[in-house]
Amino acid sequence: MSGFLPFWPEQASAYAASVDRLVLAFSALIIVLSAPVFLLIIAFAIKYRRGKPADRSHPMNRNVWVETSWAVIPFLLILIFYVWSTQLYFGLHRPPADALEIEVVAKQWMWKFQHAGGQGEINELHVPTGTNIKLNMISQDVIHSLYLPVLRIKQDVLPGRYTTLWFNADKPGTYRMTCAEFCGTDHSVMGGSIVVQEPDGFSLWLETSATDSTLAAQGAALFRRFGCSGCHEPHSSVRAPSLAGIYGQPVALNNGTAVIADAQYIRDSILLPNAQVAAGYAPIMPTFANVATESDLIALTAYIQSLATDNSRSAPIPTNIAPEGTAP
Amino acid sequence: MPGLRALLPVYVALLALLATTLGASYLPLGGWSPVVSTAVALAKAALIAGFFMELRLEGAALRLAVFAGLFMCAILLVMSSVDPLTR
Amino acid sequence: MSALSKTSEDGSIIGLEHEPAGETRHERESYLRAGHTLRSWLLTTDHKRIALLYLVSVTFFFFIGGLAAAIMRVDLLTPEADLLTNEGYNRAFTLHGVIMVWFFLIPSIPNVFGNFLIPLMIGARDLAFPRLNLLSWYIYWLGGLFTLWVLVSGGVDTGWTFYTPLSSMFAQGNVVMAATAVFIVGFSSILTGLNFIVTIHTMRAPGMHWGRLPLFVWSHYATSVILVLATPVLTVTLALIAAERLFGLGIFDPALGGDPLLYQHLFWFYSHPAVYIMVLPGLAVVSELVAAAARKPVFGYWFVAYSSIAIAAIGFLVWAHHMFVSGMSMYAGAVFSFLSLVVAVPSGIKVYNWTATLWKGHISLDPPFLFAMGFIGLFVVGGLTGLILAMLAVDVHVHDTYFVVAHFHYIMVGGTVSAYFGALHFWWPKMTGRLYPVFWGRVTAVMIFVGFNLTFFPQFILGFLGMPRRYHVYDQQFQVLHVLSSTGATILGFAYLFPLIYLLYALRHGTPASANPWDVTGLEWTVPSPPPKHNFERIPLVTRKPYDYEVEKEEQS
Amino acid sequence: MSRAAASPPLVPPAKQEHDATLFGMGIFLASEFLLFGGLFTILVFYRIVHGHEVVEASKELHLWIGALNTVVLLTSSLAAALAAKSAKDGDQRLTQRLLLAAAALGAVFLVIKAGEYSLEYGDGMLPVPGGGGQLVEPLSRLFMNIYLVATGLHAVHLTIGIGLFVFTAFRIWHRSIRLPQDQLSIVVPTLYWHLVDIVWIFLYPALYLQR
Repeated sequence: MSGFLPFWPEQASAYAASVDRLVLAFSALIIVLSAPVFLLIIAFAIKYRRGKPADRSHPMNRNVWVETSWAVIPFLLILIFYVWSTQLYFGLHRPPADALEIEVVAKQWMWKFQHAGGQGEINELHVPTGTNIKLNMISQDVIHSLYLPVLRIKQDVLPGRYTTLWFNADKPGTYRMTCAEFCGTDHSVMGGSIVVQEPDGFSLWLETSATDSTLAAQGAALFRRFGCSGCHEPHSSVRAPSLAGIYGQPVALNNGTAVIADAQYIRDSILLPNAQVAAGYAPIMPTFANVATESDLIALTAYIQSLATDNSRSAPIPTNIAPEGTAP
Repeated sequence: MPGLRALLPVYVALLALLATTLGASYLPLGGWSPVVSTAVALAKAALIAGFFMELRLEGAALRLAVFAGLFMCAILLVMSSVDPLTR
Repeated sequence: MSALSKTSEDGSIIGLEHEPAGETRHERESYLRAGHTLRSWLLTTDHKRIALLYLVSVTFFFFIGGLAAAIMRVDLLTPEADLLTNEGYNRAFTLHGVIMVWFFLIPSIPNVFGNFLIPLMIGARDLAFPRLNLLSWYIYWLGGLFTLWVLVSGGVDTGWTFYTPLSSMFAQGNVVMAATAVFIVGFSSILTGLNFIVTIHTMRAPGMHWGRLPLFVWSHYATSVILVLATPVLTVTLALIAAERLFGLGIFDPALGGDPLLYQHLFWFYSHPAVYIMVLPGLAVVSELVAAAARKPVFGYWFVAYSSIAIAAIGFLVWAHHMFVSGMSMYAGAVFSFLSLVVAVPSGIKVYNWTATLWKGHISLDPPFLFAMGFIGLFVVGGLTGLILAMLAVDVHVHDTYFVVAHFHYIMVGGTVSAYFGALHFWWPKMTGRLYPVFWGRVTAVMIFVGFNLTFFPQFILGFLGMPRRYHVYDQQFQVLHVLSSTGATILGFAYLFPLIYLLYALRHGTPASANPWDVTGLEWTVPSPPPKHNFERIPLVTRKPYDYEVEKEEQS
Repeated sequence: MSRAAASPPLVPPAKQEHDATLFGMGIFLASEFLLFGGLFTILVFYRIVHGHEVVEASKELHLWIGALNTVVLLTSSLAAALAAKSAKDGDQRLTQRLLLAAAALGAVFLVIKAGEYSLEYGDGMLPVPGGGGQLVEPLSRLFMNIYLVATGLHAVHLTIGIGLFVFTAFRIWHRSIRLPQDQLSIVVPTLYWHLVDIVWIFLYPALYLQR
């Protein structure tokens, strides 16, 4: 692999191996489909060279059956591969529920990773082997694209919307990670590495780089600093819906519809508070668009999510608390 | 005036269609509302193209050109809706 | 100097004898001699002169775009940022893309050869709207001047795709000016396409019904349909980009509630069919060249003709295969992946039919035919790697890598540019009335083929290894392949310069060409070389199919 | 492959020119329509993604002013169609008057439109400097931006159409167009006018009637 002339990239996951199998099989098919063209052109150019005697009697000019068959048969063969590759692609878009989630913020020109325990990394991502990892990604400015060649995956990272990428790496090592979508001046150097470790090594790394507070705790601090607690906590003077247990649950909106309170909804509600107002509350919440960074939003979301896991059984979902109530 | 006798009914029909689409916009049609207003707009466009522009009298090639424009526009609208509808 | 000779290799083969056309009986003044003043060129409405104006213009932009590519290839010799800064590199590839796409590839074959040949091939005296044709050349140059202005004022750094919000909110450089340049040149394309469609519909000579049109004309018809129907969407999208940057509209900017994927949908609705705008004329040329090379009718005329139309039609339905990792819904991905595989079918038909055309032919290896065979080889590789890219799971890995770069250069440069040079070598005697040294033509054809493969084949490997595109600082392991690629690019660069020398030399010193130096069929070869001002003194009456060589007659009799 | 036919005149016959011009115009109109196709796509896209907000924003527009303008434009189209008919009949005077009537109605449309803009400006609904006070929500601002671009582009087209009609009427007066032989010079601008009308017919529900 690392020889003078590299030819095939390393594989670090079962998924990568399955993509490679698809590539090899499909390459075999296209060689079968194209070899006749190359060989026959050369053969005909030699055999039927102008002025050279050759049997040129009864040449055909058209044959609908021949033409139809060389249009349809390759297409049907290719369809088999279409089904195969589409299945892989759908799998890539359906992350398993039990995945270990890592938050990713991209900005010109760096990658920032946030583990649930509060460990943050820049341009380096530590993950354990044999574990489903799900990256929740968002960009702070332009479109970026997280590309991990050894895992054969990439996904554009959009501003304003979370995209996800999941994988299960199985081979320890340090591999390249790059930005694949052109993102401005230093696009070329917006890279880094992914460090795949055995679970033991990974736990060790988590411990040694542990911070004082988890991501949720950082979010709790922000919740107070931005003044969210002033309205959203139970005994506040202004009526706003309590956020306990809200994460992942449906929220009734005042236009009669309902949404699932996922990360995207929470983010949008902080930045565009009056777009989707919870039913029974007045749209009075100010926007935090110029205050909260993407990292802040991720921490806040983690905090709200932690409220869900803490209280999901005990606290009822508070909707329609009071008619004179206020913003989400 | 030449042609007024022929074109006046078309004009009245166009105004009637306008009234229809306006009226329909006040009805609680929900998801059907855009369908109705698009259908009415298509009918109006067909009247204008057929009678005012006299495409029904001109050659097949011209009709083909105008149809291609509308058809391609429909393709653009439909195919670019696939993504947001299933997102 | 070995001049082009038509008799030596003919042997026993007798090409179709043309019945003497009226205009050859007495000398008529050629279009080149119809006026020598600058004014007679700049205000001409003769489609042949306008074609030559375009020939000079696209050649100029080809070398500017090529220069940008050369600088990039030199910079890529080492993994560090040494020759260019990061910013400088971004500006170089943006300029390379913008110039090559809109000022060379899209106008190259249609505006030079389409302009010159369509009226001659269908037996008309000019295009339907000669003044519109001239106007379209001026619009092209207006757009060109804006581009040159962008170039001297420092360039842009958005990539030729102008993705938002990078282009609308973040990029430095003159994005508005660059968008304006492309906006303007779009109108030139629309007018040319319109002119071609109307000409093909209404100006055909008596007897030249659709089944007798040369395949060149069919492909240009398909191209024109795309030009007319796709370009306006790009026009409005670029206007919105400019407005977005100037006034902060927010339609494509998530910070203002917009959606950047909407921009990508609109952009690729034009820019994917634009790929077919670039390659269909190449396919047009090759159909002609293959028939001429084999001296046989193209195998399955109707399949090849309709495959052009099918490519144009289905080509409108596949654009989102540029967006498989963009965050688009996976169901949309599946739909567009499927349609992208469907569009490969008509292209496949063409390639197989060309191969079958060579069977039992009388194959000449003169320069145009070497270019055509080179084209088929490179187009096959480009097309099949396109299928690989249409496979969703594989695309996720190689999207936005050098694999994509290699793929579309195989189609655009290996394909279209080879066809362009093939056309230049085939119709040069017709356009200028002079023969050129065949030996050098053959050398060029082989050098382009070799240089091209050396440049771009390593890039497939680079891409599969995970080298992203638009990177000039890269991992050490990629250097060997990059050096190989740059070496190939050097060969390619010289090969592109050669014709400039010997074709210009031939212009003055070449042997005068006969009306039909290749001894092939086609109405354009029945008029003198170079053709007189209004092409045909008498409008010809067409009574036979195209490519009506000996075999065809045998079969029918 | 060919032999010389009886030599037709160098100038293409009138029928051929007539067909070519009309066909060319048809293609041009198809192309123009797709220019607006991009804007329709944007509207449909946001209707799907942010349906509720788009409906709310659409309700802020002056529906009845739009309806009135539709009537004005339909009437002008009728005048244009009659102009084309009378041009074929060779009635120079009537053609000229009908063209000017259609152009005047077009001008009325623009005046009403300008009045509508100023109403919206006064309401703080127009996303221009000093005019967007009420557009707090990004999506309603976005919708009004699309509205402004689409109606603005349409107004530009209409202005070109008015110019064409006035110029054509002038040429009739100047006797550089003679009817009925030069009827194409009338028919082509009226075709353009009808297209501008058709664009409005689609813009009206797409902008005003989103419910």
